[in-house]
Amino acid sequence: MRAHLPILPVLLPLVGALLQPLVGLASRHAAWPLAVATAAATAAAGIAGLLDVLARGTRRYSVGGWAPPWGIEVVLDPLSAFTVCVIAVVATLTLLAGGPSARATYEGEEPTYYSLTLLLVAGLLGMVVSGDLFNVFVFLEVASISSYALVASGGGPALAAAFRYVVLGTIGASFYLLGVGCLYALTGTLNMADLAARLPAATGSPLFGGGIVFMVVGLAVKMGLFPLHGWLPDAYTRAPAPVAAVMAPVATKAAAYVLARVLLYVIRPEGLPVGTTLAWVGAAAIVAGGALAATQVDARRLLAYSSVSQMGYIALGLGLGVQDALVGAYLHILAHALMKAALFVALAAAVLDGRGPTLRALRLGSRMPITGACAVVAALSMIGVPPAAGFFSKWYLLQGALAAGQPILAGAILGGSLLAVVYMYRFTEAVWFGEPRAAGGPPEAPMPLLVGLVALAVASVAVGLGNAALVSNVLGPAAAGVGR
Amino acid sequence: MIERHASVVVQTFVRVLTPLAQLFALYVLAFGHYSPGGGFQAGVILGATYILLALAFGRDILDRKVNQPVCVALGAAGVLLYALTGVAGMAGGGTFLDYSRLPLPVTPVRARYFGILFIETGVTLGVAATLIILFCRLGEQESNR
Amino acid sequence: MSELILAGLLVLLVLLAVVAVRAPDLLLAVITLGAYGFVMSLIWAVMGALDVAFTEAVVGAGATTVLFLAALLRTSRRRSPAASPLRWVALAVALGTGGAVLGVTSGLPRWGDPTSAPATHVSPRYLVRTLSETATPNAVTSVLADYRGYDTLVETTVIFTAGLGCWLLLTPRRR
Amino acid sequence: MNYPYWVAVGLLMLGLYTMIAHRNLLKKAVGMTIFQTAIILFFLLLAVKRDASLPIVSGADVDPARFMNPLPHALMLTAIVVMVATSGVALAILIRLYARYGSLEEDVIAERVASDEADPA
Repeated sequence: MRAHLPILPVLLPLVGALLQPLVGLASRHAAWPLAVATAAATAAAGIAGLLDVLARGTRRYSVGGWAPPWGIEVVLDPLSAFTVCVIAVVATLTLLAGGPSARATYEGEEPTYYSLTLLLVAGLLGMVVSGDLFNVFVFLEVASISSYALVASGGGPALAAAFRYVVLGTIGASFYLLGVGCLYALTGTLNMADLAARLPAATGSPLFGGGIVFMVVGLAVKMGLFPLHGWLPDAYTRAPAPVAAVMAPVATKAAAYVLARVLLYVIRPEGLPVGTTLAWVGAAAIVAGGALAATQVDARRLLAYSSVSQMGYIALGLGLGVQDALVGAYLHILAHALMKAALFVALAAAVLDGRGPTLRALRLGSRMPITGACAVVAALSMIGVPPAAGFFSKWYLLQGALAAGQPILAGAILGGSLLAVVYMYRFTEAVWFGEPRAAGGPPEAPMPLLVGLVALAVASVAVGLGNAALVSNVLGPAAAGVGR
Repeated sequence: MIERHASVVVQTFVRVLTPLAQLFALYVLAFGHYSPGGGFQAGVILGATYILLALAFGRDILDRKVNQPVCVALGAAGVLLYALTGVAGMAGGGTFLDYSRLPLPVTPVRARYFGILFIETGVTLGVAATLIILFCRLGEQESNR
Repeated sequence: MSELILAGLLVLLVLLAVVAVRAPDLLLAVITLGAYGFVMSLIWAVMGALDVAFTEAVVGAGATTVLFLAALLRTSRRRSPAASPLRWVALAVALGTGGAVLGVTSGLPRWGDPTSAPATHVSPRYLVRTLSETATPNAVTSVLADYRGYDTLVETTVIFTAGLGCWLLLTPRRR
Repeated sequence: MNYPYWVAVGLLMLGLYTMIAHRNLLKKAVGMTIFQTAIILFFLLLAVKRDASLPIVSGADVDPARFMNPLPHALMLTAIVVMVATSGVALAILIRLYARYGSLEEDVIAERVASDEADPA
């Protein structure tokens, strides 16, 4: 099995997704356990892959037995293995926690719902492990098309959000493909490693600059980077609660990962101000997203705009490109996935209990003290309070910004945290002190939801406490050699 | 919406054409190695024969002829056939989708030939079933939503 | 000769695209889009991409048109003639993108150049060795199904995903 | 002469403009198809070699310069499938939107969505 570790994170969720409709013919109740088991197996394979990479170095796997650049290769290195673990583990917990909420939303259609969510996970993981630019595009489309359908399944207002998402998502994916076309015209290859070897001889061509710009713009749309985030707030606000819980933590991360991969490991555009531009756009995203989040009255929209702000941190770190900033960006991918998952799961618990989505009506604390407490832990991580994970990722980003001699960008990082204090305070206040609702039903959220939620909150703190080990063993090596 | 077409000529024509078109789909599938065409095109042609039926005999015929949940499962089975061919290559000691290691009693190069045929069959099944589902759902009468 | 045919078809293609976009009647737009797909498939054929032409004919001109027509049957043919407030933004985005792409095309190899990078790196092996390595004379099939079979698995997954999505969206919930 | 690429650029601009500027959602979907085919055209133009034939070979001693580049052909077969898959989902969403809001005009839908969200029924 060790030989196949690089492909398993794609193969397992794909086969699991395809089994859903077949098993669904026999029993609809098997869908949820099967989906959680599939995701858990994927997470286990991802963790095994990460340990293997750390022990024995980068793994390259030629699909079909064809050596690159003729065939497509799948690559597990510290960065891709780490990102696989983030996506797979968080998806497992959100699928587990989202179960009761999905049953309420998709009564009778669970096999279809879980098949689509597993296809989404397979698409995201396929993007991450792929070593081929065109292959990334195809996996991106699997993830996108399943997301479109899942968001639209909310009906009513969600349909309008989903159509907008289709249009903007298609523009993003097509720009990416156009960029790939430019680099292909320039070098004749699609393999990332081959491209990295052949590009330095060709940096003078307009195709080089064009290829980078189109790819970066396309990926920026997909990762919801301000000001190209137009699809994100409505999609996350109007998607059904279980869909938002699965999608919001991980969907934009794979695109951010591909951006990092392409910019830092493949193209390395030294002559063009791509990194600097990205860092400043990231700073703008931090501030604008935070300011917009602070004015929302709908809890889901508040969290959606906070995503815009948090993706800004990742873009800023990738754009700065110094060692500490990269470590901070990678760590923030994990930290943000954990806290955003916990917050959307807590919202799903509230919706299940007939509360929300406005802040005024949230009030989890009195009836669901554990759920409320977990939401608060995640909110503290979002602000960047030690020892939560969100503190350390921002700490590294800050170090990076100062090391790069960019005090204004460092100011944006701090300003973003101040804005997070404002919007997360409003959220926390709503969780504990919102308008009381008539009592009825069980006092706490259902058990699977609680288990997943507590695991996410505990992980948020554990990652913070264990950040030194994580950075020196995984993220440091991942950023080594590419940092400026 | 799409109603039963009254003309006997059209219905007879479609009745004759449908099996011929389905046969042609099989030809397109099998000869993809040598000429343009392959699993995807074959799947679309196979799926299209059901639109022909719906056009000539009214959309209701799809409800009678197609069990839609089974059709979704068949689509999944087609893609699964593709993936499992790849897994069989792994079982034979190669990497995922390495058809030369398929456990077949032929030379590795011939095994690749057959591997392509297997996966193209999976593609045909997956695409045809999916298209039939698409036509059934998109052409559905206005429901009470 | 084939170059003249190609030029003619390209002109026709652009005209059909303009009609499809401008047509006040949506049925006309959809039918024109079908014709656009058909002309596109002729262009692929003239350019020696018969596999793509075949697929474009059955998918672009065939399946897509049927899907659009089915959607039209369940919605409305009419559209409001009022102009969008976004049209100046759209024009700026389109012109900006077009300008950027046009600038980039100046770096492209001369059209049809057999010594360009795509023609000389990676792809020659598919042509030279398709017979000896995969026993398949059609190099497009061997690339699609074998050398890059992983892409095609995912491609089939994409179409299945879309089918599943439509199934989820358009099946009345059983509750 | 690189004039065929200019056609791809023109179609790209037309599609992009339509996707953003047209208020009718079906028109947006039409624009989306044109936008995507423009990129397919761009890739396939890269595959052309002057005086070359179909990439179907026979016998040994193949001169690659005499056959079209098969790689972009295979890639664009995939892209066409992605295109129709996206259209399928977009049209499904569009049908549901029309069933719910009785219009395909962006601004009319936005108005009715706003009143929906103010008073979710």
